[in-house]
Amino acid sequence: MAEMKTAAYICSGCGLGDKLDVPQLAKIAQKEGKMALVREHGFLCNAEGVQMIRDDIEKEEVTHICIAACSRRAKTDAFSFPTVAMTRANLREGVVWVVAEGTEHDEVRQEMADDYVRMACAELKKAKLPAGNPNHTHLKNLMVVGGGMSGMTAAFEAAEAGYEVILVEKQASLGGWAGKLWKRVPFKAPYAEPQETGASELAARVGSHPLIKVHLNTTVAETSGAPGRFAIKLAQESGSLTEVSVGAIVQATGFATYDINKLPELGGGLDHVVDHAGLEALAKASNGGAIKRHDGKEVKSVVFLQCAGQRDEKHLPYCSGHCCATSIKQAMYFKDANPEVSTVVVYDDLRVPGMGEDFYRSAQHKGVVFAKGKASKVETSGNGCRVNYRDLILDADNVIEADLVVLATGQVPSSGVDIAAWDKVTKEAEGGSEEAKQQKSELKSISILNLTYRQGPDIPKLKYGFADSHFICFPYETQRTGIYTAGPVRRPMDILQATEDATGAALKAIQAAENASLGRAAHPRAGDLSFPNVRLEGCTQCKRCTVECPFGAIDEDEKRFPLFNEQRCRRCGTCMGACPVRVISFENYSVDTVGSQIKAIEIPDEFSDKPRILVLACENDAYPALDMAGLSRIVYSAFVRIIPVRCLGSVNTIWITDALNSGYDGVMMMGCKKGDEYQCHFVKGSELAGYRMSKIGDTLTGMGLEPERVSTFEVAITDNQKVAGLINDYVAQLVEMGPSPMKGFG
Amino acid sequence: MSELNQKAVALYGNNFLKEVTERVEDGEWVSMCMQCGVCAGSCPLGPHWEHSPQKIFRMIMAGKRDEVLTSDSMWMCTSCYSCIVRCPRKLPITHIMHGLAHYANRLDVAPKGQPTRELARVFWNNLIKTGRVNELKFSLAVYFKDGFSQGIKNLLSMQVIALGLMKAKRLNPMEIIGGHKCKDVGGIQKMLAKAQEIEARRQIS
Amino acid sequence: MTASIATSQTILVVGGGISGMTAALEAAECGKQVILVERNATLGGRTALLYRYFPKMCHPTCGMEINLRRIKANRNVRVMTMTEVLEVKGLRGDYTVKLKLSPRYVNSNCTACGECAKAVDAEIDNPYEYNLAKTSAAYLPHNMAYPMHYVIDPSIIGTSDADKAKSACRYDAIDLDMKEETVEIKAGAVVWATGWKPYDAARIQPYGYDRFDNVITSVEFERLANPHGPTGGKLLRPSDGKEARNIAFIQCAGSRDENHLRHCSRICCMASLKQTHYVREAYGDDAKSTIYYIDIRVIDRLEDFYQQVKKDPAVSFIKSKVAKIVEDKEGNLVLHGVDTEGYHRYATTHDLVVLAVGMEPETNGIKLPEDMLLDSSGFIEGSTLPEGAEGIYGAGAATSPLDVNRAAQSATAAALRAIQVVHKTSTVEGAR
Amino acid sequence: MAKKNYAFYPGCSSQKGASASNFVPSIEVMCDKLDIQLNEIPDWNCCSASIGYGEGSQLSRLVLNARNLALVEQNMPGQDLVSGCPACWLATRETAEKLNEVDSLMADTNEALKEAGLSFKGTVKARHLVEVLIEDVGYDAMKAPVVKPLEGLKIAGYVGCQTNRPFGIAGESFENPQYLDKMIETVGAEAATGYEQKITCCGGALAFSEPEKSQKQIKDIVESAYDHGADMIVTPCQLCQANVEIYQSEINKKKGTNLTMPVVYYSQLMTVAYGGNAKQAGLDGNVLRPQKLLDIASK
Repeated sequence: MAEMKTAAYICSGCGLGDKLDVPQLAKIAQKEGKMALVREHGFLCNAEGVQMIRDDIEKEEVTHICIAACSRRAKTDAFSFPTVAMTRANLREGVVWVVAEGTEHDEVRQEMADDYVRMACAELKKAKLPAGNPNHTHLKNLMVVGGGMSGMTAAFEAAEAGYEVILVEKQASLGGWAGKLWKRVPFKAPYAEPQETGASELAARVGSHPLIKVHLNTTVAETSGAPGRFAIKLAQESGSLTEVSVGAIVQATGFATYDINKLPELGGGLDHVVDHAGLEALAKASNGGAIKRHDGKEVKSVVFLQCAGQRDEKHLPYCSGHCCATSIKQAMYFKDANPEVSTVVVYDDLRVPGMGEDFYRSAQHKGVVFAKGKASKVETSGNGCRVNYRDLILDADNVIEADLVVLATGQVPSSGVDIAAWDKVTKEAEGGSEEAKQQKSELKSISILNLTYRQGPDIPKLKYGFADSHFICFPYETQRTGIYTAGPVRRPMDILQATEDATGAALKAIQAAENASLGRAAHPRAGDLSFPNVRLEGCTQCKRCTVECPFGAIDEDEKRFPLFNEQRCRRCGTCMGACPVRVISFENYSVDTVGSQIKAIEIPDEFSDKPRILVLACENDAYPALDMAGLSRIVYSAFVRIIPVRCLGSVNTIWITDALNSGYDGVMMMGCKKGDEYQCHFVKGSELAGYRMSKIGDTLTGMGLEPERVSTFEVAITDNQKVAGLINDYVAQLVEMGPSPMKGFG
Repeated sequence: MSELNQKAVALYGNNFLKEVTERVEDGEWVSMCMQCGVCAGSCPLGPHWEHSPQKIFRMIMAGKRDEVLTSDSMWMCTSCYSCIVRCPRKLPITHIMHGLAHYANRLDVAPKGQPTRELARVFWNNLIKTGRVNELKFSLAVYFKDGFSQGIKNLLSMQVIALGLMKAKRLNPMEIIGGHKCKDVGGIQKMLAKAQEIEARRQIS
Repeated sequence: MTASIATSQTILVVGGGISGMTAALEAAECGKQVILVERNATLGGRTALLYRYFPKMCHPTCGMEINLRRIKANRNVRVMTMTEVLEVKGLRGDYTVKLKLSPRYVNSNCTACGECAKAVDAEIDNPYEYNLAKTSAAYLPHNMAYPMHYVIDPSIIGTSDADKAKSACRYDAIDLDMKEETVEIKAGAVVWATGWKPYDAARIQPYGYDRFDNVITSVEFERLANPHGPTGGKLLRPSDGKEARNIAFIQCAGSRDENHLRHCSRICCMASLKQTHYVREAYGDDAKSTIYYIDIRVIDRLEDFYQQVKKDPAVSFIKSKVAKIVEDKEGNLVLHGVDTEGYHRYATTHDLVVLAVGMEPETNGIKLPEDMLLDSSGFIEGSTLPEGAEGIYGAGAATSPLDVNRAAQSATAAALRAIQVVHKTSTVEGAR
Repeated sequence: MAKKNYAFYPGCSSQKGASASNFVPSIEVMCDKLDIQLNEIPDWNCCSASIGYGEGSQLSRLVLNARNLALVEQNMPGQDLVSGCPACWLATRETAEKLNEVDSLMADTNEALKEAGLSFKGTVKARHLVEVLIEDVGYDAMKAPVVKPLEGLKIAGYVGCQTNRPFGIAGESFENPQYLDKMIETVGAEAATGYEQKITCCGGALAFSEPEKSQKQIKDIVESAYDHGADMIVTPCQLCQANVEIYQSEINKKKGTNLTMPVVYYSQLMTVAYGGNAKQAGLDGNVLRPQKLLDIASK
């Protein structure tokens, strides 16, 4: 590769030229920034300006460019130079649009712009163009775990797109729960009648697909590696092991039904009380004829009790979503075989969203009775059951005698080991607890993927054991790159949703394998070619990076050094922020690229009344909010110097201490919301930053600084008004506090 | 208990929903109710009755036969059709209410002396006599339905109104001795008798 | 231009809302060529106009920021705004699509500096505020607009205002001679993600949306709550700007109703539950929200959110479809109806009524490819062609009333179906 | 221009000496001016009204209405059945629709009709006179014959129930129909817009059996008209007209109010606007004198 040649381009459009001394900026870039080439342009983002830069790259062999113009979020189409390293000095949204109008502010405005140019030049000199991981791997096949409707669909849809699939099923045949159903809830207009499940047809198509290899009676004994190079050991029931390698994984391990014996008040355990699955078995046995109980008696009256052990803190707190439609379907089994059968559904809220409303109507049309009420007790009565319930419409206690009672129980995800529990016993086991070791091996026995990852054998769960995404916009986010969940293991759902879900999960798995093969990051920094570089010789084996990585990307090697699996890495930089000895960096984002910016600015002396505040702003939410403050021309203090960071989790405390040592008066960190409803795209960036900052209080005191000089703030992307207020308030607070005693020592 | 009522009970047992579905005009719609209550809130006489339409429907489904048939709620329908046009399930509620009232009346379990029930009876008897309604005879019959002395009282209380109408030539005292009628009264009466015969054939036998 | 680039390996995504963006990006990040067309001047669709998402109370623009970054970083996606599909012809693997490009009157020179907006006098109803506010006739749709280019409203073309805008622009970005264009492109597969629209609330006559200022829709309420919205995030009612502290939420406004939309729109229960948070956040214990409902339909984990709102003493629930609304002399609204749980008649007064309007598919009212199979509400159910012959797939709220999370899920699935088509086409071509 | 012919179904209350007898003269003038020819159905019978259900079975009521439809079908081919009375219209239209929808009821009905020597094929359309005015004549044509615009009159358009629900006139809203206000404006008067009681039920037939309850409704209807500054109420419904007009004295007696709000038919307004005198407009039949309208009529 050619020698580094730097160039700075300073735009005077969009009012920059009117409000700033552009030649002075150019001089700074040249003198202080040491840019080899400095050019000014009146309208840098137009075709001519862009061509000028292109020509320099081509003819002048420029390798590093600094664009001093608008925000890095703006004009990305124009300023797209994939072959060179690039930094952006945000003079528009970051300076002229947010600094108060008027000549009395000219000086501070110019100082701000000067500093941003200095920072961008400093960053540029430390940055490299990411080259991608040279050790990338090429496997693009998938493993799908679970041969139910979700798993079969994921396998089939991926194979139809040309990807080889290994389908692993614990049972002796494909089909899962769907295979045990008599009919399924309709998924096509007119949404009026139960439909064939199609499970056996799909099983046949999967079984005969040239790109799908089915392993029955098989479980996953071990999963190691990373996207593009997962190494799997498959255990057959016979005891033999098969080793396979795949590019990505879909986990579609479904659910178990809630144990009705835990619901004795609703008759769980009584002879003539069954759950949905039990009723399906009876319906299958009747084969379309009159449905008979286990004792052979034809059922003439049946009551369905909805939300049995669901929406109930004592049992399952959630709603399984499908049960209202399932009970409607099963009531139709009776009505279709014999319209004279009395069918009553006792419900609280009848939940049949979308076209399910038509299915509900159809059942009412068939004479299924729906009673809004709450069952209090189901008991044996004669040769049947008596259901006692409160009729909420009639506001009265009521009793129904029925031959059979069906409890609509919920779905319990088959998601394997709870990582939090695993973490706990692991720590205790490491401490020598024999009991913990025993618990750990018990936990291991229920693992599904048996990941060899340091952070545990299965993928982290979101809530109630469901391995769901935490993000509204990104339903397939998982904390284990290249492994996607689909179907009821992800969240309670019906067949229609599960098949849709499995199709989506198959795409994500394909995408993960494709990305890994090019050395690119997966969502949310999709396409990022940078990857963490470690200087192992400096590593103290503190394990913070392995513990704090939100994606379990870092294992340990035999010598207990961190072992980075780049294809699992999502490039958030949490490890970099965690590292006390600063040995982890990315080509274009490192302790140095940020640190050099911090040090590049000019700090006025303590008598100038010009405090300097470093703002480290999360690039996902806080930085766009600051940008939009500019777009809305909301004014904030010109004393701040803002640096976008990939995530607050990537903030290394050295930046803070460096800043304070250099004479900054304060540091603001702006990150996403933390807590249960966290909005951090890297799970716990804000939380980690808060935690780390709480630990540097002593350092500050040692430096003779007030702890308030470092503060963390939650900023949402819509907070453009609020963020300006936060800045102004903080600046006022620091002015009140007086200049940093460190000034002048830096 | 009327003979018809006995027969109905014998035939349907406690399956009142089925009885309503098969025997009451538009009764097959009852099971379509989803208990939203828009009918209950829309009825102009709602504040005065005990059971709203939606509640009546739930009672039917819960097998509350006696409570439904003896309810006076259906008799307070003014036929304003507010419930029908607002019902999200398009239940012909007005007609179902009429059907239930008619059925209760036919089984003779509807509340005795319910004023609208009486009014309806008088009205019908009036109309089938000549094929057209004779408003004077109809009014008098309404006022005298509870006996002579009550009738005089009723009449006196309405005197101002009646005089006003007479003055405006909108109540004709001469109607008492004749009045409007259809020419083919005979045909109409035969036709109605036939209708009854057909319905009897289709109903409980 | 674009037309020459697209081939039978291209996936066309119609609709630039959350579903269309997701489908386009997921396919592009698998290495496929994608053209994403959007009728409006910006990507983002309806979700960009929402204040927060349930159940996390996070901001839609946050996800949009990431999606826009993905688009900016991905050379496989080509975005065409102000573009409508006029016609789709051909078969799976070989479609010819006729596109209509409406003039923006602003070219890509635009730096979003905003000088044109300052120069123009005329104002228009701001469609990105559901017409609750006015905006300059030279406007940026919103702060998250992509492309970040202004638009000149056609209503001022040919007026002096248009000339004022042009002369205010220092970057030669305004081109008043732009004309509507029609182009044809090739595509191998099509993802139809045209989303939904709020049901026309004026048609729900008993609620008087067309007669009473203080009866608004849930999508409008999102704008009121939004700090970027017309009231700066204050819950001020339209008639007199008074703070609306006592708010009624009417569920199934148009949904589950044979007179309007037959289907259940799925999202509205959660949307109203979410909106009670806005009221509480604005007024604390002075807030009062009342939800009038038939069934509270919040499935799966969302139940947690419902239970949490149920515990809030400032929120009450009445199982009732409101029969009618009457306006009193102060502009307050009196709701009449019956609580069907035990039969309690009410006539309650509220400052503001929010109709939780149903989702109507946007497919109602636009020309669709002929082989698209719709359900009784107009949602895309599939194809009329036999399995294996179809190459046009619905995604997101165009297929069913879906929340954002499920729409993104659906769009991801649709992306794979489209990839299957271009994969098979390329395999066949390769074999030739 | 040739007159349009319609089979006219006056209904019991419009008979001579009956409660709506003053309606008939006003429509004669109105129809004449608008080239509408109403041909009375020979030997029509009662529709069984909205109270017939108690005693009369479903089939009996269908048969009664079917007889009128059959008389039109047989004797007046090509003519729509038109009634000025909402109850008659509603019962007839419901019958026609039901019979066309349910084959078995059509068969049963014809079996009964045979006894009266009639049969019904289902071809007749039942319409309300207001529908004819709006759909066939139109507002512009209704305005054309106006010679005495009813200037200075403010009128509350009281639509009531059965012209409005469940079928509605000209596809208008059930909750806020506009046609009556438009008709008021067509004849030069001012409509009391915002009259929120325009679709409130007057109690209908229950004015007889449940007087207290009905009179509460009527009180609201009249008082709101006062609140909106109306000089009179106009209605398209016979029963509404009678109930709202004649019970005001009773309400005054019981509640100590002083209600004397005239209630007129739209046809009376039109007749006066078209130059008809008080007698032609049937204004002598109003119990509460619509003085302002009388003044214009006598000009």
